[in-house]
Formats: sequence, C-alpha cells, structure tokens
Amino acid sequence: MSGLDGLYQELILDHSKARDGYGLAAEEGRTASSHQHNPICGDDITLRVRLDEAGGSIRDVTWEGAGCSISQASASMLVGLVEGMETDAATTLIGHFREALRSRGKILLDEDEFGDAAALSGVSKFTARVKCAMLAWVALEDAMVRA
Amino acid sequence: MSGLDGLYQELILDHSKARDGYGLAAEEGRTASSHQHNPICGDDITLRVRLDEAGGSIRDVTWEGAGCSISQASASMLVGLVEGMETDAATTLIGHFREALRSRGKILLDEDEFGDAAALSGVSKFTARVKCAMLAWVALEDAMVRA
Amino acid sequence: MSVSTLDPVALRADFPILREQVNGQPLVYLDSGATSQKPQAVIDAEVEFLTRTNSAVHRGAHTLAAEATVLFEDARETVAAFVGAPAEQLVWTHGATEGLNLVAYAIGNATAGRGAPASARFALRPGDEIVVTEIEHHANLIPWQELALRTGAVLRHIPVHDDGTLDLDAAAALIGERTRVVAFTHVSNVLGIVNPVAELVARAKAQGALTVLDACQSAPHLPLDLPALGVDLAAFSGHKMLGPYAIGGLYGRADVLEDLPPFLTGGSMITTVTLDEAEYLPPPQKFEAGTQPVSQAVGLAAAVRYLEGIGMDAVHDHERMLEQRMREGLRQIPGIRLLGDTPDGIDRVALAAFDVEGVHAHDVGQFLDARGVAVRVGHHCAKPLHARFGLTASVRASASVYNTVDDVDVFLDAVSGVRAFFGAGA
Amino acid sequence: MSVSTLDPVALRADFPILREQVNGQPLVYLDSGATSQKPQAVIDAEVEFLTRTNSAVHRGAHTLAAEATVLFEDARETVAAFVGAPAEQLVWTHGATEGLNLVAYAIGNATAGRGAPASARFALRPGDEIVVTEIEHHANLIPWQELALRTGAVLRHIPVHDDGTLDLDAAAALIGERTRVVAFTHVSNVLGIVNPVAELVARAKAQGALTVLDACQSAPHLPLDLPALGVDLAAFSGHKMLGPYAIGGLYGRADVLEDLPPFLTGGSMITTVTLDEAEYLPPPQKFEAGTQPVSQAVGLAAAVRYLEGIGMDAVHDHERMLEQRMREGLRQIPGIRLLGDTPDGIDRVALAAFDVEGVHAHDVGQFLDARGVAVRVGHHCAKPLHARFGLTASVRASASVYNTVDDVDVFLDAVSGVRAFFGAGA
Ligand SMILES: Cc1ncc(COP(=O)(O)O)c(C=O)c1O
Ligand SMILES: Cc1ncc(COP(=O)(O)O)c(C=O)c1O
Repeated sequence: MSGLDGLYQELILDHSKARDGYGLAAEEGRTASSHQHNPICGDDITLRVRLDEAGGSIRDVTWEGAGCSISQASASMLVGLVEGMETDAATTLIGHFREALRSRGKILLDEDEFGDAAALSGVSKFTARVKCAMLAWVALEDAMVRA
Repeated sequence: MSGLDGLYQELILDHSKARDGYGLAAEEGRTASSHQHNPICGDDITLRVRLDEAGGSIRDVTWEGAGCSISQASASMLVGLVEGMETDAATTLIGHFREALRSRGKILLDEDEFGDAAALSGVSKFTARVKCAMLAWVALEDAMVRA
Repeated sequence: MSVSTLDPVALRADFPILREQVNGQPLVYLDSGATSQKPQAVIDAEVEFLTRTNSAVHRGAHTLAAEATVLFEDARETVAAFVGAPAEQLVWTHGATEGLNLVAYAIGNATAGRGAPASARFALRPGDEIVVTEIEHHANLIPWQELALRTGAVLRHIPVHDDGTLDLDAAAALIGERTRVVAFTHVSNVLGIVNPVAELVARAKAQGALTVLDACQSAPHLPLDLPALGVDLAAFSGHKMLGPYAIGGLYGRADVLEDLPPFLTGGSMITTVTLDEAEYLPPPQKFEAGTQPVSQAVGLAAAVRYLEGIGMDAVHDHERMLEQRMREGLRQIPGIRLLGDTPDGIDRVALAAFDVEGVHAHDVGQFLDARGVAVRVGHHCAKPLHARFGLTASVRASASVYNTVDDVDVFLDAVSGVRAFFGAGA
Repeated sequence: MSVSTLDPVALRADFPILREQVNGQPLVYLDSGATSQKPQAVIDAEVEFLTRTNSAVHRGAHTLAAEATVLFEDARETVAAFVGAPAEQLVWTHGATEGLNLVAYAIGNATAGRGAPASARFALRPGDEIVVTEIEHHANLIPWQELALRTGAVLRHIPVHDDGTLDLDAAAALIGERTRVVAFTHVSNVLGIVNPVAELVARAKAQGALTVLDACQSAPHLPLDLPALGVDLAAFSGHKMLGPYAIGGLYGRADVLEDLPPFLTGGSMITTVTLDEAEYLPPPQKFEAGTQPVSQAVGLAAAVRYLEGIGMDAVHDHERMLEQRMREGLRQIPGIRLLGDTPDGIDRVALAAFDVEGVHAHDVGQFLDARGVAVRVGHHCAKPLHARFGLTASVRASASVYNTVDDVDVFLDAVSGVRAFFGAGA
C-alpha cells in the first residue's frame, strides 16, 4: 500500500487531528473571511485572515469546517506556514502550491518553501483529491483579495 | 442488378406511368376519402372510394397524389384489383398485403389473389420502401371505415 | 448462459475490465450503482454495428440505412419487452436524467398551451401540487423544483422513516385533490430499498394524478413489468444495466405519450413543417428529435439479452444474497452506521451506504481503493436524503451480476481496517 | 498521417466499413451529411476506455473514477481546442439537436424568471423577434418556433436567393431593434454553401442580439475557430465528424454560458440542493446534468485527433476538389437540377443535392443503391427549403475525408443511367 502511505503520511494524519488554527478568531482590524465548498464531496471551510494595519502582511489565519483528512490537514498546515508572511509572498506561495498539485505528480512541493505542507506532494497524483487539498488555500487567496 | 429488377418489375414501371384511377371521381352516393402522407419522403395520396348503395361492395376507387414509382404503381394496381369487390373481402385483402409486405421477403403475394399487384412482392425485402407500397392500401382501408 | 442460479465467477469472464488490477490489487468493482461494467457481448454488438451497418436510421432508402433502421427498431422491441412494454411505448432517451426532464418539460409545455388540445389535461395551475419524496436522486427532484418554480405549482415531499422506508401515512395525507403529479423512485440509490410502488400508484390514481417512476436502480436488478406496476411513465438508464452510456428508455402509457406535448424538437419527429409551425409524429418518434443514439440502442439491446440470458429472477436472488452478506458484515464492524438498514422481509437490491464514525467518507473510499475496492463516496446526488440523516457524505458499495461472495469479503475486510488506519475510535 | 494533402485511398484503410459490399458492389458511401463513418482509432478509443477505465466521472474517489475523469476532461480540452475554444467554454451535449434545444429552452427559462439575476438579459418579451433563415435544418428551426409560441416572441426568416445564397439585403432589413436572437447555419445540409457568418454576426451584434450558429455541417469539413467567428453560441454533433453517436458540443462565450440559466437539471450540476431549491455549478457543468456520455467523449476526442492528424486545411481542399467534380459532372447529365448551384468563388463543402426530372428521389436513391452508392433522399429535415424550391424531396450526395475521385465517378455514372431506367425523358 505504498500509494496510500504516499498520500496519508504521518504528518498529514497528525495535522488532520491537531487542526492548527481551528476556531475563528474575532473580527479585528483588517479582517476578511471566505467560505469555500466542494460540491462533489460536500466539504466546506470558512477561513478568516487578519492582516497587519498596513495590509501588507498576515497576522493570523483561523478556520472552521468539515471535510476529509486531506482538507483538514491542509488547512492546519497552511496556518503555521503563512503566519507573519507578506500577502504578496502568500499569493505567490498559493500559486506554486496550485501548480504543484495540478501537475499530476510531476512537481514536488519544496520542503524549504512549504514546511509541513510539503507532505501534501503525494496528493498531486490523486487527481480526485486535489480539490480537498486546495480548499483552504483557495479560501485564503479569496480572503486576502477581500481584506 | 437482380435486386433492382426484383423491385422494379416491368409491370411496376408500367403502372407507375399508367396510373389507373388517377383523378378523383365526383362525390356521389356512398363516398369517402382518405388523405395519407409519408413524412419520411413527403409522398402523399388522396384516395376516394365509392360504394354501392348498401355499402357492401366497392363501386370504384380513384386517387391523386405524388410519390415514387412504387407508391404510384401500387395505387394503380389497387384500383383494378378492388373494383366490384365486397368491402369485407377488400379489408381481408389489405390485411394479407400488409402481412406479406412486412414479412421482410418471407411471404410472397399470391398472383391469384393479387393480380398485377403480386409484382409488389419484391418490395417486402426493401424495408424502407414498404411504406411507399402501403400508402394507397392504408388510404383505402381508412376510407372504407369512414364510408 | 441459461442457468437458473447465477454463477458470477463464470460470468466475470465476460467482463474484460474485471481482469484489470488497481493499485496492484485485483479490481473489486462495487460502484455499479454509479455505472455498471459492460460485457464483451455489448461492446461487440456496438463495434459490429459500427463496422458493418452504420448509417443514419429512418432517413435513407439505401441498404445500410434500411438495415440500420431494422436493427434500431428491433433493439427498441427488445428493450421494451424487457420492461414488459410494446415497442411503441418505449421512447429512446440519453438516460434517466433526460427522461425525467422530458416529462417535466413536456408538462411545462402543456402548461404554456403547447401540444394538442388533449395536452391541456397536463397543464398545471398555480397551487397545483407535485409530490416527490425525500429520498429522490437529484434527477427526480430538481426538474420538479424547476417546473414548480416556472408554473407556480407547489412541490411537496413524502418523508422517510429512520429505517429508510417511506412514510406511507404521511404520503396518504399528502396526496390529495390538488396533487397532479407523483414522482418517486422504485429503488433509492442510497438506501437500496424497493419502494411500495403499488400503494403509491393507487393513492395517486385515486386523485387522478400522473405517476412518474424513476426505475434507474431497479431495471438492472429485478424483473420489471412497468405496465403491471401501473405507472404512467418510467425512466431508466442503459449504462447502469450493462449497456452503453448515452442511451436510456422512457416508458409511457399509450394515452399519456399520445397526449403529452413534445420536448426536444428538430428532425425526424415531424409530419409537416412550414417556416412558422410544425406538426408532430405519433409517439415514440414525437419525443425523438435529431439523430438517435443508434449504436448505443443496439448495444443496450445486447445488454438486455445478456441479462435475460441469466434470468432476472436469478439476478435478483444473487444480489439479495450479496446484499445480506454485505449488511450483516457491516453491522459487525464497530463504528459503522448503515443508511436504510431495514428489518428482514423488505425487498432490496445489492447496495449498502454507510457512515464510518470519525473517518470522512472520502478517506474511507481512498483506503478501500488502495485495496482494489472501488466504492463511491459523497452524497450520491441525494443531498436532501443525506441531510435527513445528518450527513453530508457516505460510502456506498453497490454490486451487480458479476460480483462474488469473495468481492464482498474483500470489501468487508478492508472496511474493518479503516478506523485503525485513520486512528479513529480505539 | 501528417500529410498536407490528403490521400483518401490510404485513409480508407482506417475505416473498416468501407471494405463492405452492398448489393454485390463495393460500398460508395456518399451519405456523410447524415452520419459519417468511424475510423478504427475512434472505435478502439471507446473499446479501450470501456475495457480498461470505465467508471463514473466527477463522482468517485477510486482509481478508475479518477482516471476516467482525467480522460473525460482531457477529451473536452481536445474537442474544445479543435473549435478554437478553451475547455471551460465547451459544454457536452448529445448532439446538435440537444445543443440548439438547450439554448432555446434556457432562454425560455430566463423568460420564466429562472436563473441568476443576470439571466434576465435573455428574457423575451412579447413582440421581441427571433430571426432564423429559410434554409435551416428543422433542428435550428422548430426549437425557435416553439420558443416563440411559448413566449409571444415573433419568428422571422431571412430568405434565400435562387442560387442558394442568403439574401443579405433582406437580412439587413430584418435584423433590427426588436431582434433578440439570430440563429443560422454555418453550412446548410442541403445547399453545401458556407454562409457569411461574419456579416450576419456583425448585423446581429449591432442590434445587441444573441447569435447562435449551427456548426453541424462545418465542423467536420473546415478549419473552425468559433471565438474568431464571434458567435455567442454554436452547436455541433460528433457522429457527423467521424465520432460516436450521442455526443456533441455546445460552444459558448464565457459570459453567455455564465448568465444563461440551466436547461436539463439533475445530478452533477449543482452546488447545494435542499428539498425546495438548488444552486448550480459554473459552466460547463451547469449544463451537464446526469451521467455524461463518457466513452463517447473519449471517442470524439479520438475523432478530432484523427482529423487534426490529416489537417483541416487538407480536408477542406480535398472536399472542395470532390465537390467541384461532383457538381460539374451533375451539370452535364440531362434532366438534373442542382439545389444551390452557386457560381465559382463561393466556399462550399462536398455536398450536392439535386432533383432528377421525371424520377422521384426515392427511386433515384434505390437505383444508386443497387450500384453500391449510398445517398440520401427526402427533404433532409429541411422541408421549408425544399418548398422554397418547389420540391418535396431531393437526392443528396455528401462526401467526407474517405471519399475518392473514383467514388464521385461511380456516383456520376450511376446517376447518368437513372432516367433511362425509369423511362423518364428521351
Ligand atoms: C445542418 C444541420 N443541423 C442540425 C442537424 C441535427 O444534428 P443531430 O441530428 O446530430 O442532432 C443536422 C443533422 O441532421 C444538420 O445537418
Ligand atoms: C435513482 C437514480 N435516479 C436517476 C439517476 C440518473 O441517471 P443518469 O445519470 O444515468 O441520467 C441515477 C443515477 O445516477 C439514480 O441512481
């Protein structure tokens, strides 16, 4: 079952339980939220981003929602990764993430750039699961635009 | 081209030109008409039957219309065949004709029963042409019901 | 092939895809509720048609066209007979979704004053009621929602008991004077329960309402006699019954098909056309605009002959046996909740949907897939039913003629490992 | 296979049916306007899919479902690119008839207040005008008649000149302020003339009218760039372009697809559904209710790759050559009247419809069939056009990539014997 282990790495199963950033923080300062929904499996997420006063960087990201372990782990991993990051850099990061996940296994996520989330590389080969992994990232992208 | 000659026997080509009974007779006594149309090829016929006073037998059959040589010949042949025939017998005859034509070549039209129209036996193998040959006969069947 | 009890191990040889491996494991295909696999005989019938006879039907006088027309109309007779109907009462569609939309739109057209004078009997007035059930597939729900929204009719829903059976007392109260249409499924694609068609039809008929049956999940699995069931209209899909994609049937009572206005319009369904108006052929052609799914009709006839070769009683017995083994096995696995777990004695098809406590359906499906077991996860196009059971998704295993006891056992063994893998429960 | 001029003799080997005999004669198939024959590559693509990957798309997480989804969406990209469009602007349909009905019904739904607020821009008011042409196939005529009759809109028709070209002066006068839709064919299936799309689109756009193109008879025969043509919507059928039955495409401008309400409703086209209401996915899924023609999409992609392998310019050149030989030959046979016999310089596809003086079209067809030549006879689903030329039926020969100069010559030789056989003329 190498395929399965490649998808569900320890780190993913751990994050899917830990769920960093779960529970929406209060709306405070420059805050924006995004609700995303995957009609195929019914997964959904509400993600909130709070920016610094100038709007140039991310104070924190919190979220709520239900979904499979990939979507939960992916949201949890995202939280640690983008805290304190410049919004421009976060947008670039999300672009790289999307590109790798849509590559059908051809592009791996770099550990230096993606930290724990690099464990999501394996999802890229499972085309039906790419949307699960993307859900939180799309929500952040959308929220930053509105913030 | 035995197939083609089997379909277009001399008798058929002759009848398609002679068109016995062409031109509708005046409505007189027990008269009824029927209009039939083949939507696939656009052929149509208006056929008029005049019965004797008791309504038990056919005085004459006349018709007008446009269509392929099979449909024209078939109408022409029908005219001579049923003149003077009892309506019941004509109904039976039409039933036999339909059965033979739908038999995909298995049932031949008997010359004693069908006269010149027996030459239409060959049509039965050409499923796309069965409706052409039937057009006048269906019109007569319908007209007799209304008469 | 004319066995009275079905030997799935022998049948499997007829299905080339079942020789495939998935993730290094032999394929255990338990997703026939979504789409069935096709026997070689069906594939061959289509290929034979395409390589020897292919041409447009009902339109040409040339030899191929005539031969193709004969094959196409013979196929109609074969498929109609399979559901107990004469050929002229079977309309070809591209599937159940199109068949159900056809009925809803035709009623909408009657409401807009289209069709023959007799079509007026189907016209809806604001306040008229359309009754469906809470367990419907979206294909037998949304077309009625849209029809109601377009016409001012009111949509009402027969509720479902906790065990998955329909609440017939509520149905009796719901179906009343204002009811004009009662649309319901023969077998739910989530619950697998065979619904009491006769009772619902009797109630609808007593009120003069039109009955529309979704026979998608029954046609592949049980002997079906639609005229005997008394429904006015019934839709099914070829691809779920060992046939090709993009072909299906809509059965209708003769007078209903006669009086309903057409739905799709175009070629091959008219008698005369001027620039401003058209007159329509009698049914079934009235409902068959445009080039028909010809090779697919021939393929579906081959599928039906294949099923008849086995015998639909044998098919049903075999699937009941699988279904019982599946449900009994699932009941013994901790943390499994079955949807529609009826007591014994209620007729069913071989389908079980369930929730695994603490593990998302998507993850369950992925875990099973790694063992070669193909099941479906999600809401199975029955969101309201899932909501009724407090879920957004479930896992569904659904079997067909080619599934064996071994398939069920591999599936059960895999399911029993799910919670440990994902660290759910103890 | 990447030749720049087409070698039909070599290509014929790819089409198994062309090895058949009809009435003891080699088959000369000149009925591609009705439906084309399929190369082995198309048949193989479908069989390969059905025997190795078959499963429901967009619905399962298991391996086969994921692979099938990838193949299905890749097919969309391939077919979309063939008509110059991005994948998300190509809606799968079951054929042009369904595609054109989709547009007419979606407009009807907008008129009934359905869809998003932006859908209101398509709503018709009584007195609004829909403009079609006198040369349309019933599939691009009757849906508009019915829409007009349901909504109170008025249907108007652009007339045709005696030589088969559209009367553009009349078009300029007809298309006005009240015009909301202009629907016309790219190439008539009776005349074979390529219509001036750009001019008609410009007139329609100047009035803010929606343009709908019937690309059925152009897609198989010429390089097509639908966005460049500027039409809002365009429909075509797979079975006419070497692909399977029961699959077709509807191209749409992004904003038009976005704002049109859905047509068929059911599974796989929704985001949320409650018992009373549904919300819809973005296009193209919004228009793709129910199980899609999956193997057929894969087959159509193979057909398109086959055509691209030849090159659509080479296809068009080859067919123009055949067309010229056909028309020149027919002109020399006494008693033949060509429909739409345009002067040189007007672009055409390889199709010629004609009347034989004194011999009914059915008889002509039968005579040709005996020589192995398959042509179509009748009104070709264009009754008003035939009426315009004072006919109820004609004979139509239509060629495709696999037809040779020899085919045309056998055909011409057979036609020249018709009148003598039936004793017409001298
Ligand atoms: C010009 C034209 N439009 C529309 C159609 C309808 O296509 P289909 O029958 O494949 O739906 C055809 C073919 O019959 C056609 O030739
Ligand atoms: C109960 C039921 N009804 C309707 C449908 C729709 O059938 P199709 O998608 O073949 O049109 C399905 C299958 O998806 C079903 O299971």
